[in-house]
Amino acid sequence: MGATDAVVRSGVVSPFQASLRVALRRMQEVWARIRHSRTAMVGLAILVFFIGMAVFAPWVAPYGPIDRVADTSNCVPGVTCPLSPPSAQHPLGISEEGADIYSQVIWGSQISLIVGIFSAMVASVLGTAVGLVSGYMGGWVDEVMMRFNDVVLSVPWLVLMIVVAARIGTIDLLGLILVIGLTGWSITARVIRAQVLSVKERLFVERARMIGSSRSHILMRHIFPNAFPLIFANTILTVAVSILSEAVLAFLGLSIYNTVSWGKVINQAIGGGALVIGGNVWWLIVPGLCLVFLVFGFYLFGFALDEILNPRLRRR
Amino acid sequence: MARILKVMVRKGVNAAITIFGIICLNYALLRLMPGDPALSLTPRDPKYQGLAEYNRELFGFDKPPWEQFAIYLQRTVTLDWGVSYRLGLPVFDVLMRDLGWTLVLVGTSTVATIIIGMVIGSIAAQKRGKPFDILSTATGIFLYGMPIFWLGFLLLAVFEKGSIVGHYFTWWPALPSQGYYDDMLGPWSWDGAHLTSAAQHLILPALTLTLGTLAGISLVMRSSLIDVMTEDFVTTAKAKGLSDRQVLRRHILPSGLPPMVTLIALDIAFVIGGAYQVEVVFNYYGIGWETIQAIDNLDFPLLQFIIVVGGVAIVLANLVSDFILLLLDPRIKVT
Amino acid sequence: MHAVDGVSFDLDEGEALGLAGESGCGKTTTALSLMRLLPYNGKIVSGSILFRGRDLVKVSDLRIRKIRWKEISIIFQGAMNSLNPVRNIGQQIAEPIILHEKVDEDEATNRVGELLELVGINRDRRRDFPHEFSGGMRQRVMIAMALACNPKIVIADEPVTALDVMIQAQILELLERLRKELHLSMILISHDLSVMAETCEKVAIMYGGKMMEVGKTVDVFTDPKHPYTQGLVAAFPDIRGQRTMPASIPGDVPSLINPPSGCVFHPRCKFAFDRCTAAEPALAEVTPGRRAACFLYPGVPEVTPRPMTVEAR
Amino acid sequence: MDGVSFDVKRGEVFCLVGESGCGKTTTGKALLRLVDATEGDVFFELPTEEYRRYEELRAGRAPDAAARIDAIRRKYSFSWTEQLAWDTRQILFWLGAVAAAFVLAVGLPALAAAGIPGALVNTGFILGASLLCGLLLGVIGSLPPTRPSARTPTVLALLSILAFNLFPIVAALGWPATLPGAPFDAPGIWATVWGASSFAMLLGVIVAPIAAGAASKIVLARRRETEGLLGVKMRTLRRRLHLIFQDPYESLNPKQSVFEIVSEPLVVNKIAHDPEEIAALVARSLEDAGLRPASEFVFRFPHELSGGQRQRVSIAAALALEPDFIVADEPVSMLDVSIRTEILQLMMDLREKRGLTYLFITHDLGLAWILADRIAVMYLGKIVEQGTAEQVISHPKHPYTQALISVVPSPDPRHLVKRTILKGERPDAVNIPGGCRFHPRCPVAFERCGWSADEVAEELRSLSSGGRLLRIIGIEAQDSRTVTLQMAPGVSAGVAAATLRQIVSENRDSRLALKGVAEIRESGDAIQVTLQSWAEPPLIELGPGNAVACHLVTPPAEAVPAVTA
Repeated sequence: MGATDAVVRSGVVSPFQASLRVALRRMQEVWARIRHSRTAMVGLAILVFFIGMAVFAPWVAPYGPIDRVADTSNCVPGVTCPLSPPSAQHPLGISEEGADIYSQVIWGSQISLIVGIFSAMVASVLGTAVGLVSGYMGGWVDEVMMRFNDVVLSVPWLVLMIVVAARIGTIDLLGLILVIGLTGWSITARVIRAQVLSVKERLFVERARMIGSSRSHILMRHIFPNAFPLIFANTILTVAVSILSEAVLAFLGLSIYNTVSWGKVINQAIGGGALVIGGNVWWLIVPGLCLVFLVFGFYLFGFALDEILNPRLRRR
Repeated sequence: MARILKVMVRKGVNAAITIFGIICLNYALLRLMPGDPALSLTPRDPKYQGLAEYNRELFGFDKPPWEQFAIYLQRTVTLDWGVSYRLGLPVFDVLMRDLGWTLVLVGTSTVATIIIGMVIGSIAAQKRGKPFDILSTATGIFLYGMPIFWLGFLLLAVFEKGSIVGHYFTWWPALPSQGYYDDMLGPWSWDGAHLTSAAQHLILPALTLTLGTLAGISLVMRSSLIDVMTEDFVTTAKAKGLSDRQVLRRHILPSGLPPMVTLIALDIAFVIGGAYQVEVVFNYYGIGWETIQAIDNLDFPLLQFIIVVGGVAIVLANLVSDFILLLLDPRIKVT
Repeated sequence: MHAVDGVSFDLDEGEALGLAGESGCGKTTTALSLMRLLPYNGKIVSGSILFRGRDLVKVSDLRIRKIRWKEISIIFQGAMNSLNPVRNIGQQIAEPIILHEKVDEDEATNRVGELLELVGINRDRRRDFPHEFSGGMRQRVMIAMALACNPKIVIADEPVTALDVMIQAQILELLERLRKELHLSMILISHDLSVMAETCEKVAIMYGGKMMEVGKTVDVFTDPKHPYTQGLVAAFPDIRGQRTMPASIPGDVPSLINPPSGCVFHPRCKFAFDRCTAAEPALAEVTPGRRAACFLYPGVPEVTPRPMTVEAR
Repeated sequence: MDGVSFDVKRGEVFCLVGESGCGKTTTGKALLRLVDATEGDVFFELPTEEYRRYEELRAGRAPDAAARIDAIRRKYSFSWTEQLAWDTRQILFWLGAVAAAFVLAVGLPALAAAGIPGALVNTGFILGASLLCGLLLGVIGSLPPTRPSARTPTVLALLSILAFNLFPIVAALGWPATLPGAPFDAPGIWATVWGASSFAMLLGVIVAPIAAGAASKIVLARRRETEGLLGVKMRTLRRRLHLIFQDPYESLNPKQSVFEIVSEPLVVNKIAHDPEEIAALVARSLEDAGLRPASEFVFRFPHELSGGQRQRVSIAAALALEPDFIVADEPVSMLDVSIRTEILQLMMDLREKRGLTYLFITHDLGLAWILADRIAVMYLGKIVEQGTAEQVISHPKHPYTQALISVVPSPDPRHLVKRTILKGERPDAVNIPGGCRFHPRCPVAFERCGWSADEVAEELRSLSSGGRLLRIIGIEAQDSRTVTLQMAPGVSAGVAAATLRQIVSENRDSRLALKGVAEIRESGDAIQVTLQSWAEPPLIELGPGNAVACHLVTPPAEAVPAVTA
């Protein structure tokens, strides 16, 4: 039973107040469930750690993302002189280009998170719009949209993204976000469409039609709220996927000039001989672990949220 | 049966439309961007001059877009895909050669993934809430979130000949990691030495790809089986006196597996994405490796058809899965 | 959370017992625990189920598997969900026969044919899948399946809910006929008292996971002792009686998570007095052959924490 | 469902009774336009004389009947939507245009390119021609005969695109040589034509339905202004008619609070704007529905309410609009018995208090018995009996009603009644038996009830497989009214026919289908069995408001005027 003591005493409350109160109570309930889910809390803790790392990077990181901490002017090409193993001053060593790897890893969290979150938002907004419209409208609109969705789902985007970027020449942050976001919406759209189709068949939608609600009213007030938990959980899972996409792109050589991301650090580590005997293994392992844990955090939180908000497994 | 046939025809038409869409999209994205396609699609190295002229002629780069599109369509259909700048060989031949090895890699790991993933998933579902379930699910999510290329490098660091681990422990197994098979054996022939070497070279890439895609299958398998387990007919089966294993084999699996077919097919896209990374990491000269080389060399005749081939593969996988589903599930539901 | 508590009844051979009560009062839980089939998050905390002198709560898993279906079978509510959608009905009916009686395929097929004809289905339909049957036919398939191993007891859990009146009558008539012919004992679970009035010799009324009243059907219906039973009997409209609005019991069914103190029924009972809120009445004999759990009757003791006992002879 | 006709009078409780799938709910929904009735009308507040005129027009053959009926419908019926009809001539015209456009789109540019050299034929010309032709094709493909909203046009258009485009591809592949004298090579032309026209066609497919829809809207709006109620009809209707659903768990949106649920009809119909007014109306409706004090319930969610309370919320939402007429679709069948009566009592109280009229849809005759003023019993989409509760329940005339009543279990075990359990199940709605649709299950069916040749042949076959008709080897339904029986070789048809006659007359009472046999006669070496003629029983008026559709019930004899010599 929910907290019925939050009920107002007077009989007259504006609909706006009512919906605000209702939204607040909903959030409280969800938060209470999150607090009781160990999976969600572990995921959340990991996320808080990395978000903290990204936010406080300017204070935590000893050097800037592309600062040169070692002198590279006297280096002979091919003989990698600034390369240095971990030391007290540079906990993860120095890269081929003379940067402090430890700082790079900390700064890298920014790009991973920004690209991950924003492109997931792009993908989610687009996917939700397509899923809602195509599921609710049905008919030929649905048919056309789903065929297009199939195409988007089947194209090997990884290749296409690189090719497109190669044709443009360079890529900036916005471009990267758009490229990942615009390619990641199709699965979201499918998931949302399936949900809309099932919500659409429910009796309360018919009741709303009977009352005389317009299509847009039904879509926004009945179908969207019932699909929202799924959209939210799905967005969080999409963030994880987007972070991975960014890393893969960076590893394959598509990254933003003048910044570092974990994928880029790994790429440099491979080029810098992290795997050679006597090489700096941490250069490879630490950014990779950061990636894995961040994605793990998002997945844990996303899956737990999915189970909390879409109680399919708890129904019986 | 008429109904099944109708559904099959419908799915087939949809697949055809999708493939057509992929071809169009590929064309639009590659040619309709700013800049002269003829110039940006051709490397400006004099040594490619002849090839560039040939390809320009072939694809009609100097003609208006609509004509180019028609030519492009015609070439696509007739499998006359031009000549690769990098290799100087017909694109179709290059792709067919690489496709074989990619299929070996993807095929091996997909089979392994499906078998292992399903077993782990069904055990976890049966032991829901027990340590095995929690452990396998957590490991699954962890592996699921691991970038495949990084996983590949880790395995490389551990198992490569002269690897870091092998450096300290002499007994540690060292697995070959470059190419399809040992180059010392000479060109490919179907003899024991080649086959053994190829199998050895396959171990690490396939292992990486399997580990990277395993969790997807096992997690879905688990939740799909748990869904089935709450159905009433499972209670009926238990009430009949069947043991848990009999219930699983006779009732849960038969109704839990059909949905898996679709999900596995959807996963193929993910596996192919993983294969690109694995091939690059292990220098396994399949389509993925070829792609990266093509990008480095701006080998557009090759690239555009790599995209088409990849897309068609995914569409076909989905189509096959739809057909299998139709045959497996007596409730023919069309969605 | 105790879903069912203080349930106790006995069942003679060839007898039909009705287990009646509203939604969420623990009827189905009782039925499932009789066969030790509670879902993974439920378990029998204490109590005994005596079947031919053996306590089913204590026997081994292997043993209970041998008893399931061979001795006690069950017809679930909603035959659509209780039949496996991807296997044909012949396979599903034959399954327990092959399992328990170790007969070969041909013999089993033969038996399936006989069973289908017994419930009025053409034996050629054994290769059909559940979704090819109508609701009433599916329930017949369920009945045929329940009878596959000649069990001693059949538990019918809401066998006619969600069926049309006419199909209901057909199914009930079929069950009644088979029970007489095959000399079965039956536990009929339903929320519809009028269904029991016509089929059961004995009824047990449940409310909020507790047993309220047990007795012969005629007695219970004509002279209900427990206030809840009184209310329930009065709530049914009688098409052959007067055109008057039936009575209702004010209030709502209690939640199992947070049950009321004392007697579970006291918040809705018009006779409730102090003792009802403080203590819980036990099921005790109030008149010969009739047990009720209500303090209105002298000599009804308070409940001591007491396990569920079910006895079947 | 068809042939349902009933009128509900103000302030009464009208019960619609029948088994599931008999069309009760469909009827209820058709009333509220939740499903579209294919034919027939639902009138609201139709003056009696208008109704009489309507009936006359339907029965008679006045030349302008259709138009006059439409005029009545436009004013009072809300199950009827106006459609802009396209006549055959127009369709033929458009089809011709399709062919012409096809020739134009494909042939002309190619011909031009091949034949006319010079400045006139340039890319722009070909592009323009292709675009125009493509657009035409697209528009035509998506226009009526089918309505613009239907799916067919899309399919048609896509098909035409496919057919249209295959040709150039094949041509381009098989005919790569450059045409002599043309400014372009063949693939170039084909490509231009191909691309431009398919693009235009797609555009046409999208544009045409929108344009057609807009056009019909404009026409309708004009008629609405000139001819009456159509436009405002639905809105007033929504205000005055309401539906209460069966399932209180599913019919309330789990994400909405009680306040939102109850206020929604007010908001979407723009009846109240002022928040205070809305809140007051909501509070009043809730209290009227028995949720007191309202302030305790307004911010709860459906999952925090019990089943009975949810149904009360549903009722409150219906009351918020202050309707006159409520369709209650099994409002208590999902509720526990002990709280059922409370809800029913509430509904009856509201009838007193607010002067409501109810159409009560139920499968439970017991409920109909205690609630209804009048009852209509439906079977397979048709009303078979209609009358007051007394007439229908206490003195049922139709065998189906009698059987239904007999199987209603009685809560009193001392009342043991003889039950008439009908055989088999209700036939599919797609496969409705001829004649009286109840006859295959009817225990008292007789000659005229509609036995078909298939049914009789089936019955004869079962006799034959039971060993009763030894010398007959083939039983075939000839047409709807004759069955032919083939003899085994060497058997005289005359003797066999005599046996058959005897068997048929012996078994008529146990095998009702045999009652359908009118005549058995031998024709050559076969026997022809002719069946009785039959008709579907009409709904016969027995008294005011009491009607039965059964051949066994004869209409009361017209009062014969006393003849005095």
